[in-house]
Amino acid sequence: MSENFEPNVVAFLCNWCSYAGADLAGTSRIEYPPNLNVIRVMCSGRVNPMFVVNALQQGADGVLVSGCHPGDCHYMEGNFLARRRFALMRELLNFVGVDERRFNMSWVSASEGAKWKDVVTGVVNNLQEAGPFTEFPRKKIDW
Amino acid sequence: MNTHPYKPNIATVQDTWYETFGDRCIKTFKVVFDDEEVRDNWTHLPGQCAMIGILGTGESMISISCSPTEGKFLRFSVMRAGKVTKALHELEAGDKMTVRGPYGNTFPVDEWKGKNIITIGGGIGQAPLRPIIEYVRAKKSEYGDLTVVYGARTSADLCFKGEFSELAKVENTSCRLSIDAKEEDWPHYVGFVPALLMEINPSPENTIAITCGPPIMINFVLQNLKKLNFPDDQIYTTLENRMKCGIGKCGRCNAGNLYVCKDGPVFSYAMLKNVPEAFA
Amino acid sequence: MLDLDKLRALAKETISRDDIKYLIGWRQGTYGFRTSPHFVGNLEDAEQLIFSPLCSSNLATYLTLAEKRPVPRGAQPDTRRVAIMVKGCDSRAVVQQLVEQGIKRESVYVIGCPCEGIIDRRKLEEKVPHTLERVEARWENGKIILDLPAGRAAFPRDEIVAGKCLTCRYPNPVIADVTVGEDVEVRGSAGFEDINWLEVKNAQERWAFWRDKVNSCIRCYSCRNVCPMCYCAECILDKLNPAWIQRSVNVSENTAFQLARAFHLAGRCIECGECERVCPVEIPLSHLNRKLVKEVSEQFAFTPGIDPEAKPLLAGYRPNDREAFIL
Amino acid sequence: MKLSKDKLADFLAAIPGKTVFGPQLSGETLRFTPVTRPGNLCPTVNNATVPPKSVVFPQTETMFRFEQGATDIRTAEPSGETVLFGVRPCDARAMSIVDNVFFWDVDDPYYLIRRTNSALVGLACLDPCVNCFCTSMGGGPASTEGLDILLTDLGESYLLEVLTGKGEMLCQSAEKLLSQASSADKEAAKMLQEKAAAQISRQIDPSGIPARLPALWESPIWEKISASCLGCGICTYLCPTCHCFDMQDETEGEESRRYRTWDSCMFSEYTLHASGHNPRPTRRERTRNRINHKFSYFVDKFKVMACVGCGRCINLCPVNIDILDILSQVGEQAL
Repeated sequence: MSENFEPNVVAFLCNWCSYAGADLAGTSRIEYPPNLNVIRVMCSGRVNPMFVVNALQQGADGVLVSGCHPGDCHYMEGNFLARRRFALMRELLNFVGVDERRFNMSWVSASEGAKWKDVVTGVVNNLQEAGPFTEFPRKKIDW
Repeated sequence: MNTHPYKPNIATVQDTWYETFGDRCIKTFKVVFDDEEVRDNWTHLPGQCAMIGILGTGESMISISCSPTEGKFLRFSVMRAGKVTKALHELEAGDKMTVRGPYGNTFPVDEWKGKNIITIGGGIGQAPLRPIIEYVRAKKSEYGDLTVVYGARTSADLCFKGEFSELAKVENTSCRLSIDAKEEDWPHYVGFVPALLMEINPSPENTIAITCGPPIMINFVLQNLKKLNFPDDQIYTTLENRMKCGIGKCGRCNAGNLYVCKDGPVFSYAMLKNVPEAFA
Repeated sequence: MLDLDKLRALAKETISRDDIKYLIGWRQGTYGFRTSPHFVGNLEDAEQLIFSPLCSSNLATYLTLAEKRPVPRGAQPDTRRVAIMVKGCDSRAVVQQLVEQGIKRESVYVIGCPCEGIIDRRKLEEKVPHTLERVEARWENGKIILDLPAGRAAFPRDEIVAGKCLTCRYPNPVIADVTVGEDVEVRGSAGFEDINWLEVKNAQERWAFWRDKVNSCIRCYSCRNVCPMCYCAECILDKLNPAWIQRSVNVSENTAFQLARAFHLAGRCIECGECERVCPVEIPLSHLNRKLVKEVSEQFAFTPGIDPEAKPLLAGYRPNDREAFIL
Repeated sequence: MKLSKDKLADFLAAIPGKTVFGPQLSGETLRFTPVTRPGNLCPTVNNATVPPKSVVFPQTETMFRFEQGATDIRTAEPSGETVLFGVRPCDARAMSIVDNVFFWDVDDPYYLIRRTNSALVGLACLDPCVNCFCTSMGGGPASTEGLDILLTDLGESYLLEVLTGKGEMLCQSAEKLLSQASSADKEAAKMLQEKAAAQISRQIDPSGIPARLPALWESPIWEKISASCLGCGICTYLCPTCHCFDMQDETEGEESRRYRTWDSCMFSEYTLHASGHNPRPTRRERTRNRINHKFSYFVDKFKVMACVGCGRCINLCPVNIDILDILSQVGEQAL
């Protein structure tokens, strides 16, 4: 893919850790790629796997789900439940031929502004390599 | 002029108000077509419906709740229930909606000239009855007595509340309202509509009875009208079913071999009593 | 070999009990190799009951499909049990429904039917086309015997049974109040040869494969409706607000539909293969389910529909679940 | 006329400016899709799983487009002419039955354009399936109703019968490829057609059904028949005469459209009111409606039964609900 491809990434961030972590990165003036469309959710456990499918349908080139580190969930077990769910969803997406770089999950705490930068940079770089999502976005459908 | 059967006309909401409140509140919309040609060519008669909707959301078949005698506008009273009606309830004066129609048959207003009319409504079922009431009222000299019987669960659930006191003042017209359970300062009947009908005890002589309301009420009203010796062809009701196209193509609104959107919504009991799904 | 007279006697005895509402079994179909679910309400109905290699339907679907009509005022609700005949795979559906509390143990009476493999009608019709006369079939010494109009024919089991039977690890019912016939030997392989060939392809090739299949989906929802595990009162596929999946039929929505369907069966699919059997456009739906079965087994060492005391897989977790994929 | 099979590709290529649809593999099954290489055509095996109604009444069809928030509605009239090649006589007959619905009272503009702009080249059904019962429904393996041209497979060539002006136009462009059919050819075709008709073993006399159905409204047979029904859409989606549709709006970015898509009376949402009330609450009512619609209501309205005996619903029903079995139950039930 061309160097200048700017992937469109939808990021579901948990309110308590990852959103705060991203915020910290911002207030600390840590620079990271601006390709993210952030959707704040209360917990990574709230992210329905269909959100991921829907994001891809609606034009995302990749999706990132980020929550608290295991054991730190504000709701005790939300991220554990999410982990199981997405471990399977990831395999399913991959099995139908969606490049595995398009779905990412991370644990970023409220104090990990630097890690947030690394995660986002990694995801965006990977997606730049993978190129635009062309498998089943709605846009490709001829009305 | 738009002759495409599926292409809706754009109309502007002129005024809105709530008839009732709560989870399934009823809101009335007064709308005017944007296109002058459509406005001038639009004709409807009491009983007919229109597909109203919002582009990007969808359409719902709603009965036109005003009489053509009221002016060059349309009125719809919509209960907040599904996807489209919820979106419609968000509309305020100045917003756009789509209207196509009018659809369905009409009350046979010409045939009824010279006759007494009694309407028996319940809840939102008053919406399709309102145009015939207004129509008869506007042409009072051509019709006999007009009796309006209308009930709802509580006084707050009555639609068109402000209109009945005016209506009762019209010559040879009477209004009987009812609610299910006793309330303070309620001067009218307390009980169910079918029972009120028996109390009024209308004579079937030269009289047309029109009923609309929840299925259970319609069933009891029909039984009582039979007790009052109303012949089948003097009893009318309007049906509703889920609809999509409005022009007898999409297939879903049938009750037996009748398409409610084309053959109805107005039916005489003489016609319906042999239709198996009519009161399902 | 199964003794039909014994089966029918058992059925008669069962439906004569006061605590049984009706019995769900199979009967010969209207033509050829078809069989049909059979609702036995009286002794006469019991005479048509069969169990043979042609009994493909997973009847557990009917435990949750029956509409609950309102109980008339003053009447007592009918709490009698439904008797149901189950093959090995079907019994796993019953267990999984119990696990999820979709049904109650005291509301079903399970008649277990050990099964040596169910005929795949498409495979058989390719070998024996144009069969209108009703055909009976039975298992015998590892073969399947068919009484065809042209005479008796024996087919090697593995040639005509459904794909699911070749990988079946539970031919004997895992739950039963009473069992008909003798337990049979487990012959299915524990591997995932059926999907390995697709897994080893690259992402573009896999998508090319699925695009072609999913493109032909007509969204009749038979795969969902036939599934004993798809019993939500309101399915997200039917929801219009929000519309998770648009009703328009195209590659995008069809893919989303199939992903939703497969994922909602993650850790729940009991591999009865009904979705694939009923698909009118022959989409290999089992592949999606089998992929998840494989992942569930490898990552979480879990097999659904075995233990009625188990917890639903995705409703729980272990702190040390694998998380190599997480950044 | 006669068309040699090796000239089929040239025949199709000679049709100017029209898209040719024919039965081709789509995934694992046959459906009518645009023919890009005549070699992909599968006209001789069994009938297509998805009937050719999908060409004149696509499963999903844009009705009009608009921009979010705007009031300018741009209707999406279908354009282009089509030729449907290899249509079975039953499916062609089904189209003329469906015409009744789309052309009564108000014409459906989308269907009207697609239907007027398509020509039907039929292929006589010489090897009927086990569940074919077209002869009982007023058709036959070589019925010409609704077709513009009928082909009969003579082995090396097709006997070509031109039935309408539209058919004649198609042949004009390919005149050079056609040869005169001998009377022996015609005789051979007739023999094959008669043999096929005789091969159809499932029969029923449906003439009494419309009159019996109203009387059986409350009959317990509906409960029995529908007990095993899964409520899926196979029987209706794949029925060549089923025509019900749903209308929905869809938005992608700034652009929106209203489209219609096949719907099925076997789905509970089909009649579900927004209030939660459903006039057909269970599979019993829905099954009863399906049969009544085909064999009673449709007859009341359009004087023809909405079934052509193609056998698809029997072949593909997952639980062997057999429409012939239902009809014979209806026929045998005491009134």
